[in-house]
Amino acid sequence: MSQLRDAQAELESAEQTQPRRRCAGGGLILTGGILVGTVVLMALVSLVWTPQDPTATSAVDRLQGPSAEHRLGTDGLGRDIASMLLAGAQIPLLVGLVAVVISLVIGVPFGIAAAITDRGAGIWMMRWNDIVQAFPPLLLAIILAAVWGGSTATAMVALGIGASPGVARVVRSGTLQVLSQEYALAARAAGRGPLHLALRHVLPNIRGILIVQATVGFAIAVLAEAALSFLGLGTPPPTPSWGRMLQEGQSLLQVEPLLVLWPGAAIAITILGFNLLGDGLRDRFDPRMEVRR
Amino acid sequence: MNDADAHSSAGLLEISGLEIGTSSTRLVHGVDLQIGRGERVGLIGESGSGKSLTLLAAMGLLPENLKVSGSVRLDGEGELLGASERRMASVRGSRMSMVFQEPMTALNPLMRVGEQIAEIIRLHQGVKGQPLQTQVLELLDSVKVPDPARAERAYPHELSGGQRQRIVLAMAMANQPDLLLADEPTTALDVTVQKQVLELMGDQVRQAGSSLLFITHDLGVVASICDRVLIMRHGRIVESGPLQTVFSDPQHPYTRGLLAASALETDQQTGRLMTVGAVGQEGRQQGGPGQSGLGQTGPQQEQTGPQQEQAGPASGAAPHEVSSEEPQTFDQAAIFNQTDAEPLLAVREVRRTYGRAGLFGGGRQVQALRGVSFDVRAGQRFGIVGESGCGKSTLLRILTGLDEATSGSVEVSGQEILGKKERQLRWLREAVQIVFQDPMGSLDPRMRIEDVVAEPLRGASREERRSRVEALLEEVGLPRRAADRCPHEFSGGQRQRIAIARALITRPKILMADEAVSALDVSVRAQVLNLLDDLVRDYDLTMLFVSHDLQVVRHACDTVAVMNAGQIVECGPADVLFAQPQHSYTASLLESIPRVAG
Amino acid sequence: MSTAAVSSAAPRKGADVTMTVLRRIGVFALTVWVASLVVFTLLNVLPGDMARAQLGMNATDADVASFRAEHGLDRPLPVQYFDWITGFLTGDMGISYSSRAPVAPQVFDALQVSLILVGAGILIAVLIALPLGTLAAVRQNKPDGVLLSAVSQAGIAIPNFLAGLLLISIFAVGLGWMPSGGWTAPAEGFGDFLRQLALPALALGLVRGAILSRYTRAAVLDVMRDDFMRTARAKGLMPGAALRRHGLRNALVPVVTVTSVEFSALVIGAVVIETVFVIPGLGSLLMRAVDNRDLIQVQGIVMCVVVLVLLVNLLVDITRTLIDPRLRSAR
Amino acid sequence: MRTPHRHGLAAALAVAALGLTACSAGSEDGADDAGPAQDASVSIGLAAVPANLDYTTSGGAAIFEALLGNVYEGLVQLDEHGEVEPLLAESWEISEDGTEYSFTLREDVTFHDGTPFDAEIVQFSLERLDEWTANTPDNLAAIDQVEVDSPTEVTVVLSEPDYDALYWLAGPLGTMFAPDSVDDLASEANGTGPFTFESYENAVQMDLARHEDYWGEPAGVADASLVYYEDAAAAANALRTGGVDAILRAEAYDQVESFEEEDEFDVVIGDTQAVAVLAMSNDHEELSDPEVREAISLAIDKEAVLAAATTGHGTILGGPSVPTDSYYQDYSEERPHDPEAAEELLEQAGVEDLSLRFTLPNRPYAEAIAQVVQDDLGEIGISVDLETQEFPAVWVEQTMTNQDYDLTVVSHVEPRNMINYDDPDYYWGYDSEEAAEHFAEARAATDDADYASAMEAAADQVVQDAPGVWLYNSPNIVISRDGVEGLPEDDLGVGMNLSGISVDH
Repeated sequence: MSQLRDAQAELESAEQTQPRRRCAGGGLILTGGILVGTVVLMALVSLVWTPQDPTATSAVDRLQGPSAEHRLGTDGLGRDIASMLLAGAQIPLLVGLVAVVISLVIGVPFGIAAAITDRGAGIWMMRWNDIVQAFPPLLLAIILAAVWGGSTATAMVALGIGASPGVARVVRSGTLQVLSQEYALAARAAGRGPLHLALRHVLPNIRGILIVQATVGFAIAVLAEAALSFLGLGTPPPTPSWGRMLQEGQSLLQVEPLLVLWPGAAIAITILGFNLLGDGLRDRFDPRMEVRR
Repeated sequence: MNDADAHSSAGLLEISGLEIGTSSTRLVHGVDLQIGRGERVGLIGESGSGKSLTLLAAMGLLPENLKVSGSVRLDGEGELLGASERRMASVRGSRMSMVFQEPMTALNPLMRVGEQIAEIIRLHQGVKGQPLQTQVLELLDSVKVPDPARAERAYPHELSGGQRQRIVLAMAMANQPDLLLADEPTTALDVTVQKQVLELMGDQVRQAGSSLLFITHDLGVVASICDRVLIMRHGRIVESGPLQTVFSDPQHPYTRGLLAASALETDQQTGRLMTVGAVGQEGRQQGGPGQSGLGQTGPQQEQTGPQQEQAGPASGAAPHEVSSEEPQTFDQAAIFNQTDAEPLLAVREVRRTYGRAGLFGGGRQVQALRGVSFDVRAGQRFGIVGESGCGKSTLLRILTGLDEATSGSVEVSGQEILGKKERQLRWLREAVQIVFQDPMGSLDPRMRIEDVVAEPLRGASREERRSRVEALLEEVGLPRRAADRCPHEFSGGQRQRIAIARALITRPKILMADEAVSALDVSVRAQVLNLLDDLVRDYDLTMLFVSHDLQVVRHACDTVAVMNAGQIVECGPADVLFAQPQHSYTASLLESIPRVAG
Repeated sequence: MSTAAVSSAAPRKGADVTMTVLRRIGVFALTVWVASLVVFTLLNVLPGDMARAQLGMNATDADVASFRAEHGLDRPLPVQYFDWITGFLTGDMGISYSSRAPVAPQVFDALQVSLILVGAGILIAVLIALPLGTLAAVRQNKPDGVLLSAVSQAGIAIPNFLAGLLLISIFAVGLGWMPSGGWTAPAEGFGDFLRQLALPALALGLVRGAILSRYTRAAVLDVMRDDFMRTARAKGLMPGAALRRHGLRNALVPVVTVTSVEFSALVIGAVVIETVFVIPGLGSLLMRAVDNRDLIQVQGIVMCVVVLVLLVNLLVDITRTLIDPRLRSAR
Repeated sequence: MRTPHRHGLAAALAVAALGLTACSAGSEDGADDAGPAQDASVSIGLAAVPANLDYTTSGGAAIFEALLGNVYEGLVQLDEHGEVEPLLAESWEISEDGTEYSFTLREDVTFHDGTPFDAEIVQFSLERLDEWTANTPDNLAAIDQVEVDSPTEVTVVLSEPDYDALYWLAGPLGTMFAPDSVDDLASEANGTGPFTFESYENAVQMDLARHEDYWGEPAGVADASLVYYEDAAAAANALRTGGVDAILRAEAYDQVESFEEEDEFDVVIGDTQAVAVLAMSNDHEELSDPEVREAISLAIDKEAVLAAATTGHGTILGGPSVPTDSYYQDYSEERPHDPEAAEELLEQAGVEDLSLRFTLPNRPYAEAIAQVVQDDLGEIGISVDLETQEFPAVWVEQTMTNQDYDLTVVSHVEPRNMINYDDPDYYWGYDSEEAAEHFAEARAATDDADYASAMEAAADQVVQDAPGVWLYNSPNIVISRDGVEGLPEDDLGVGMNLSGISVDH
């Protein structure tokens, strides 16, 4: 494991002198960051200001093309599309954020615990993890929607729980990596317990993996939220959300394709942004570890 | 100059003005190198010296992001640098072959070994079918792989490291190349295996009349196989000449230091190891992972180690009898190094079995320790040597409470430590500390040095912590301000000093060292050994030193136990044991050590 | 680093493979059993009165009671679980609350449809991903490689239902080349079957293909950095030949692994695609069962999906064992 | 098998009209040139999905819409104007006191499985009504017993007069079942109608085939497939791409215009019995105040609601009856959109910070209505929380049965649903003695005029009390490709009769 290959060492020492690794993935991070930043900005701005009230319906104004009053036109209920697009950023981001936090809160301790007790309970923990992983997040969301009815909250919880086995898996392998390092042994030899290991050694060293995982998880959650809303199991009306806009717009696709294209583009840009960001961060934190969920 | 020159006149490979660099940094500075037909040349350098890049450039296998200029000419092929991929492909494997360092990864894990060998023959000779099969089996036989027919059908993971390296050698020699390039081919192998592989390689090259370019950091290895050497440092060749000349009369100070360090020569006056630390201060910027800066030239370190003028014999312990057992089978393991007085460490019948029954059967059991018993008295420097897999690391982990024994007893200062809960072992954590092998892995890259060193410390105030850390850093030869830095800012040797500082912060009674200098370049190795030597004395430590390297153990310890297959086979005072090995295994180990002065 | 002495592994492959496979199957059975407990628990905490929801507002208390008795809802949960799971194993998933017909035949019919759809989706995804991913890796610093990378990145970002809507809008409604949806069983008309399968399979396969091609690219890049690839080049193989002979098979191992994750993504993607294309698969059945609060049907479908996912994991595990000899003698 | 007949266009139209009324007269004449193909099949896109085939115990209009008049038949049926006319009964007489209905049955009728249709069947079917749990069997609660007078004569005895009885007998409640078939009503359909039931793939497609031995005019197509599209846009796409020949009850309102513009499609906008009504819970403290209900009525812009829900197709209502009802009166001007007045009313009622829970079925029209209503009520300071519920399962249970709601909206497609204002237990929670008296009068009526005026009086009372806000009567939109004729244009709240459809090649 620790056998250094000479050429590798020579190369790495060369890379060390020029801070190449620091800026690895820089372009991706920048592009992704700009896209994500735009979406976040949209959501933040919409909290305090939108051109029109995004939920205000107006029968006479329905299905209008772009005008001074409605920059992007209106939808089937006469609502301002531009305002809905802005405000529609809130739900995906909220769902993404909460789902990612839930998946981390469950997955990280679980993964670390499974790694630390690798031989005994850990094996059973990972078996359990496999079982949970057999419930794809979206399926879990559909089940929960069947139980409690579709809502933003059930979507967030289901997507969070559904993503947690993936997190646990990654965290476990990262933790095993850390635990196999001699500094972890040294800490144990110094009489430090599992909690100290987890907090002082494991967490800081898997930080990179976690950030990447969270970023990718965000993209997946945004996608899943859109799908759920599209199926009518996500955010209920009147809260604007891109997935809902897509669902409401699809019946008008032949009449007014922009009703579908705008929210579709918004979703695509968000996912693209998070994915680029994730790829860039992955390059930066660990050039060897490629996409492996 | 003698017949070495006669060889080079019939030039086979000629490298001149070779420069390799990334877009911003030059790694190899104008290397010139000639190899004659049938000549065996060693290219020696420490990690980061550019020797592997030189080799890859000759093969045309440099990573794409590197720029290369100069000239590489192979007799009969002309200029190879910049030659088309097609032309290079026809040269590779037929006229020039290569053996890599890491036998574990050099073979395609998904392809049967026979097919991998057959491929290179088919590729260049166009042989097919039964003749090919026969040729493969012959090759396997010629590299002395046991049971060639079975090996041919095996996958790489089913073979040991030594066997794999033989396979790689068989592949490289399959087409009787004019030139064999070997990149640290034995570094990953145990000494006994290394010796066999080296001999095999020598035989093969001689039989085929091939030339050899052998890259290594290990001067002893070179001595056994090459007739001419080049010393490379920081991308330049600093010295070259016939082996005898260079080794017996080195001109360049770096070469001198390197030779002294690798032989673990001691200074006649101080009894301390010779180091190359004082030599060649022109060093480059200090490096990070992968580079152990020679001469401790990091910005935060101008002086090398605490050069106290403490003289004295290397071993401070009282002499004792040898108690070696000749027969291979032990009904009950004898207690080695037994003492009448209360030992500081008493190990009895320790066994460790790995493996578990799988969920649905199929577990495999491995006996790592098969009943080990010995004593260590206070103040002793007890060395344990053995090859990889002999159980020495497992033993050390059990002694430090990092692993659990399957059965047996370990008493430290008369207190049993096996089967105890972590809470009951607090005292042990302070009394016993350990230094690991890997200077990269033993320090948490995300922690500041202060936190690293103070990790074993409990209940100290911030000020106290800080002052103890700083004091210790100074003692291991690092500046106080190092406490605020992070591990990646230090070279390998410096990191090992930090690891030692961490081990000493609780003022332990026993210091365990697990291959503590094995990953270091020879030049740094000597310094760290000197440091350990000083500290053991200053702190009145009892030391358990585990290593595969007999030379190092011999120097660092007064009493040595030899382990093989989970048992101690021989134990005794270092001088006696090395001079008159009783056990055949010990003897074979000693024989296998490559020696500089051959 | 020194490791514990391992007795040199004797190559007794046949027995190893069989043992490994048997052990995996054992674990699979255990996993399925636990999963069934999870499914049952999840779906039996449903609030509300199933009977009343099914019978409508004109139902009397007696009607409700008889409905509950008829469907066994008045028995203790463990008994209900036992009945359900033993039934499930014999292919009996109970009687649907809403259609009053046995659940199993409906689920199996729908399952066939979904499997065909998912299979076609995977096929398209793999056909796209393997060549393009490999190309993107080999040419990673060349313009075309970068372009491929960018295209796949964009492909990932498009939700499959959006892709579906756009495909309908362009190829069905716009150009009239394909039907906008529906399903014909292959036995009833292979031409119609293919025409109706084309768009939904594309919608599924394109997006998954984009994702899979990223994994393929990563795997190939990884392999190209491996030592044995350098060995292959040192043998005198041209880069392309080295990749073909040594690289791709090795790259396949992680790709196959990822395919198992991708499979569950595809199954769930099919749920959405089936609603878009009005395909009577598991997804449509599930959505309707959820709408109808047809608990017993939801339960059967979810269990089927979960078993399917676990089964694919098992198959992928076994496949990996076959591809990679190292896994055969793994502890 | 008869030889294919060819009809002129006029003849085709005539057949179509006849088919609609499904009267018994034969029209085997006029065999010439190109025309409807006898062996043609038609596929029709529909939105509402039958859960199974048993409409005696499963709710939802989709089941009987597909089966009644096609597979099943009753003693009487409704003609295109909603008037009762003979079907399996050739004629009937009603006793003076309105409690005895004597039917004379057709003689030559058999079920598809061969069971002969006779008076015993009538007795069996009508006395089985107490086993129904769906489709408002209480509407015929007045039936006391059925007396078999002879194989072709039967008397239905009511416990009290009910002028609506014949009307209900023309609907699903009057269906004639063969006794041997009632055990698998959910999966099989055995009736006396012009089509035999072939198969139903749940929520996907129902196949009907012409019953060649039908007692009356045989169906115009050999096969009819009902293809179900829960999504309106998918149905429209299917029609555009040739997946179906026509869509009935089309909800793709937004696409009507574009279909109208295309020559290859015919669009017909017919009537329905549906009333979209916003119900206000009487249990709610503020909502029980008539002034608050009045204010809410005034606050809602029905034009906007109609535009949002059906893009303006349909009739705006102000009361519980629809234009096709004989007792229809136009109340749409009763409470015109007037937010200011609404606000004043609220102030008068002393209501501030009113916050209401609006449960709605997860149907596009309901979601559209709810959002407009939410918006409108917001204007007058009433905050509304929307809660979408799966329809029918959850909505029926939570809102309708448990009556757990403040506001809700649903389009009642069942005909004459106004009579539910006579049921204080109905989820509307309307309980008015005055109205009840009028409803009783209507039931006791013996002629149309009496009936209509009593119902009008009831409607007046209901409208005055404003237990809900009547929004609109939705249209029945029929879009077909050119060449498909004879589609039922109006939705009378009974089955959609497909036997008159003919397809041009």
